[in-house]
Amino acid sequence: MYNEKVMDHFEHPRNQGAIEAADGTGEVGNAQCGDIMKIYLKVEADVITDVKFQTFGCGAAVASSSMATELIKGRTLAEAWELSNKAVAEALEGLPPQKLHCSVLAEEAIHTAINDYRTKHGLEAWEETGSHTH
Amino acid sequence: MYNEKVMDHFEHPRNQGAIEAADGTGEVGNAQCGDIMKIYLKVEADVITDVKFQTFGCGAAVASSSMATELIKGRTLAEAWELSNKAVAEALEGLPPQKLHCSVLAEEAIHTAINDYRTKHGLEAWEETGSHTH
Amino acid sequence: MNTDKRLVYMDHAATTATRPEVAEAMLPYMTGHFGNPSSLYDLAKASREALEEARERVAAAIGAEPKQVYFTSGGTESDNWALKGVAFAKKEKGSHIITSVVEHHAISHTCEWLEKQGFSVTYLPVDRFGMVNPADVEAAITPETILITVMMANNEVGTIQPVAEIGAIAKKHGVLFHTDAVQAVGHIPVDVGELNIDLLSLSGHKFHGPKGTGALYIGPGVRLDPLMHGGAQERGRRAGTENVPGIVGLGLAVSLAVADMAENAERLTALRDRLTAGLLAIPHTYLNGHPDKRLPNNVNVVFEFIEGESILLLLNRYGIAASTGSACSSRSLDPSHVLMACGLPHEVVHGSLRLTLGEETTEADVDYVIAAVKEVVQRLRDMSPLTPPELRSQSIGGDKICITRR
Amino acid sequence: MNTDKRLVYMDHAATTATRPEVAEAMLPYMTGHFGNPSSLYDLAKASREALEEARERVAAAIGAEPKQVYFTSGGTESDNWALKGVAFAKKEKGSHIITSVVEHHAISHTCEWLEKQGFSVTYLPVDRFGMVNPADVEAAITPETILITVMMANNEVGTIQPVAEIGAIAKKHGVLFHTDAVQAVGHIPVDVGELNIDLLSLSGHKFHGPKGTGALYIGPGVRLDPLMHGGAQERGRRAGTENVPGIVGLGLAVSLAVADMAENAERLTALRDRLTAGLLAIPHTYLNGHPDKRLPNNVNVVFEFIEGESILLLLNRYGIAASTGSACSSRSLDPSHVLMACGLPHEVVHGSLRLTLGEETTEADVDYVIAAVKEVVQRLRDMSPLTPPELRSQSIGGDKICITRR
Ligand SMILES: Cc1ncc(COP(=O)(O)O)c(C=O)c1O
Ligand SMILES: Cc1ncc(COP(=O)(O)O)c(C=O)c1O
Repeated sequence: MYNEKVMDHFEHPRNQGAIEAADGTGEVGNAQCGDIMKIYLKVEADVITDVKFQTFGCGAAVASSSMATELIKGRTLAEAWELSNKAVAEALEGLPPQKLHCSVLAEEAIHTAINDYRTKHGLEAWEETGSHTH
Repeated sequence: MYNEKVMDHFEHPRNQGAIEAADGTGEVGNAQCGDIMKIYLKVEADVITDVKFQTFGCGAAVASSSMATELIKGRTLAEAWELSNKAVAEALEGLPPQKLHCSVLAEEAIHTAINDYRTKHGLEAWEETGSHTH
Repeated sequence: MNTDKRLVYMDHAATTATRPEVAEAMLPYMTGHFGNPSSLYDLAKASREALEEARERVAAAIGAEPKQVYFTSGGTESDNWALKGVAFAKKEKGSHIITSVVEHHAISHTCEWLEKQGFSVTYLPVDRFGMVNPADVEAAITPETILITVMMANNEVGTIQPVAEIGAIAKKHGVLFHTDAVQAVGHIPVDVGELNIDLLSLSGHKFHGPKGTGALYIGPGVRLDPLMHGGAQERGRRAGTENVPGIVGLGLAVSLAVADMAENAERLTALRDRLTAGLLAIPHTYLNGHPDKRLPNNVNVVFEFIEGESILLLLNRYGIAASTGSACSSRSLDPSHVLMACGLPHEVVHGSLRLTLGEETTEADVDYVIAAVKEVVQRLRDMSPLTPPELRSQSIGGDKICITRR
Repeated sequence: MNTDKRLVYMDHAATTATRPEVAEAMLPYMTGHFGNPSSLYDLAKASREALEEARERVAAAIGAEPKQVYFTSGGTESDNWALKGVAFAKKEKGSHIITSVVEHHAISHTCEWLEKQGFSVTYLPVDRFGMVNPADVEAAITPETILITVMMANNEVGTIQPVAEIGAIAKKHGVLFHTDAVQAVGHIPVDVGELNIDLLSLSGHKFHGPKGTGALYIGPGVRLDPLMHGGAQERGRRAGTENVPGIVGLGLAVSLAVADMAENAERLTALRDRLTAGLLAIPHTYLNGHPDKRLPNNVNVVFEFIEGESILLLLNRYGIAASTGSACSSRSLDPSHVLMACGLPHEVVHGSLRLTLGEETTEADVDYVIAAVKEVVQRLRDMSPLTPPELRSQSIGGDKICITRR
């Protein structure tokens, strides 16, 4: 059902864990739907110097979290904001259609974490463009 | 589908053929239903001295004709009249339920032949009691 | 009576033996790779892949895409599903179905049941060769018509219907077209695209695949209710744990059948024609079905004055397996509706004999059957009260039947 | 991560391997005795006899008479046939059906479809063990009620329903009673007479028989429309060329299953209880289904804070095949309706794990699974944002997941 890349990220998740006193955190999803993703950001001079995730969810949810955190690590917040769910899914070399929503969750979790950072720092929250590819 | 006795009478029919100038003949059934049975009787002093049959029909029809003629050969007409379809089927050690009508045909053909003989000889036709066992 | 214990199977339209290599290919999926294909553990992978490979094979055999192929338990299920599925899904749109009088009971009895549920059905007549006239199909279409179902090749008389023309008419009028191709697939070329077919039924055991397997092709955009409600197998359209070994067998069998098809058809056509000629040499014998628009392996004749079950029982003693349209050999006690529809009188229908050839049939088999049928027909004609005197045998004694003269 | 390549199949409720002797018994009917059982030539005799022997075996396994057993393509077909067959046959008499909320989709989705056709359906609730209350059944009966269908044993949580009581109620009110015994036959004693059952579904692949085979028991005097219209097979009630090899396999498998049943059940119950105890030792873990009125081979638990598909994927790496009620692993993306019906909150349903044992399961397997599940659960809890701190593992390094503290 999942390709090797997805299984690799599921079984050996990168950046799994929590960051105490993170500069920004974002939690999306809900247990009822079977997916919760929480992203922790460490930000220095607008650059994401560290990122961790915690995920309750299926293989695709874990793999998407893992991949998404890899993709934004070391990037500026503006770059990280641009990460689309599609890019996450592509980096994973594809997800089953019914699992694409997991990559959306990752995008949303990152956005939430970034805006958490921004509002904490007195900046305006960026606005969602709402163009997820399902 | 058929037992050995039926198959034996089907494959080696007794009394198959016609009697020229028979004393009584009886033909029942119709080609539309797929069964026609014709019985030829030779009668001497009220006794059936010879009997032949011709049958268009299935295995059970042929076997019933063969068995029925065997059962009435050498019998008086009154005895032959008493031959029931049930007795024919029993003598054949059973017929499939949907084939019982073939034994009825044999009984009817014999009755028709006997009454043919009787009416030709100025006797009253015997009446059917109508108690076939289907 | 001939006691030669030769076995000549000439009932391939009824069923065929599963090819040994097909049976062998199924075995690993029974005992080893037995996992439920929808499970996510490794054990399920082999079954899942086998399932999809089989789907590709079936699709390739009929010019379809794999995702348009849905596995079923046989031709009967495919037929029932196509008809009831479309009827229930489209009942808001219309309630009229067009079919022919020569369909298999899996179609005709389903239509009769749908009539009881409030649908109306037009049963188109056929000509004396068992052929539907496409113009009749077109004329029968009303705004209420939701489905046309006409078989590709007839199982009794072998007539091949003008499916391409009917498909074109269906398309022109925007009506769905289903064809029961149970006797066609693996025997004659079938291409759902070229023929404008929306739904197509096939059955594994008619081309040396396993019994209890079949498929329904469902074209793009066709909506139909499931016949089997339940789990989400077959993309939610046909529930039930997949019969993986059976499906594997079906896939392999159809590939093998199609690979040899052209060659086989040519050889069988020659044998068929030889057999037909041999049988028609018997007086008062007639061919049923179309003289050349017919399946390469189908011979169907009637012998006047005799009955089919008797023919079969005697042929069985020669080791010959065949079939008849006589009422006496059908469990329903009705004579063949197909032969009746071709205009044969009742009494003649009873004297029909169907011989359907297969891959393993040889010329020697054909000649043996011709000789055996001649003997059997004579023997039964000698016994029949209907036989005119000139057709009766004059021989006396031996195992032959003799007419008593006194 | 453990790299032991041991294979432990604990998904017997999903499907089972066909026993080698069953597969072997089927083979001759594929390639040799392949004749259509309804034909009258000698070749058909072996298939016909095999068919009837299988019918006797199935009948004996459920306390029925052979003529009350009708072969189908599986549990799904039997369920669909029973429900639709009775509904359409009795629609003049009434249009109300009673069922439960924990039925297999082959029942529930069929009921939903029947609702669209104008029937009304009462879905009875269950208690927290998944058990239907017979008093609820009785209370739901109206003069319109034509059928009660309640399963014998639940496929997810293993709960055995009070079928005898429900049967008695159905009888008292003159309402037909169907039971889906797909998970019961071959596993626990079943007697249609004692239980007052009018219709019963079973499926071959749940007791080491072939996939794509099943049967419907139809009691005396029960009228139902066919689901498969067509030929006159199965005494005119279920059309389609008989899957003789499959039926032979079904017959043999059910005989073998029933012969070993008592002994097996005892052994499996002990293993089941050992497995349950081992798993319940994991904190925040709860048993689903009835503690003792349950199938001898079924264990179903929920682990809080984690999701089932992830559990399965990791267990798969230990060579363990299991199943879950999590939405994420179902193609429909709905969480188990059975667990929901037992009152479990959504989020907990996602963390369910079903382990179903079989004949070949050993104590060593059970212990291996307990150890593996412990590791997997801990690993996933370490990853989950929901896990309370006291449940998180403190270990660092190795293949274990470590919490980053900065
Ligand atoms: C034309 C046709 N349609 C449908 C069927 C039914 O197929 P099955 O017996 O595999 O269900 C058959 C054969 O029996 C057939 O010849
Ligand atoms: C309780 C129950 N009913 C019906 C079915 C359907 O049986 P099958 O998959 O053999 O069609 C199953 C198994 O899938 C089941 O567990």
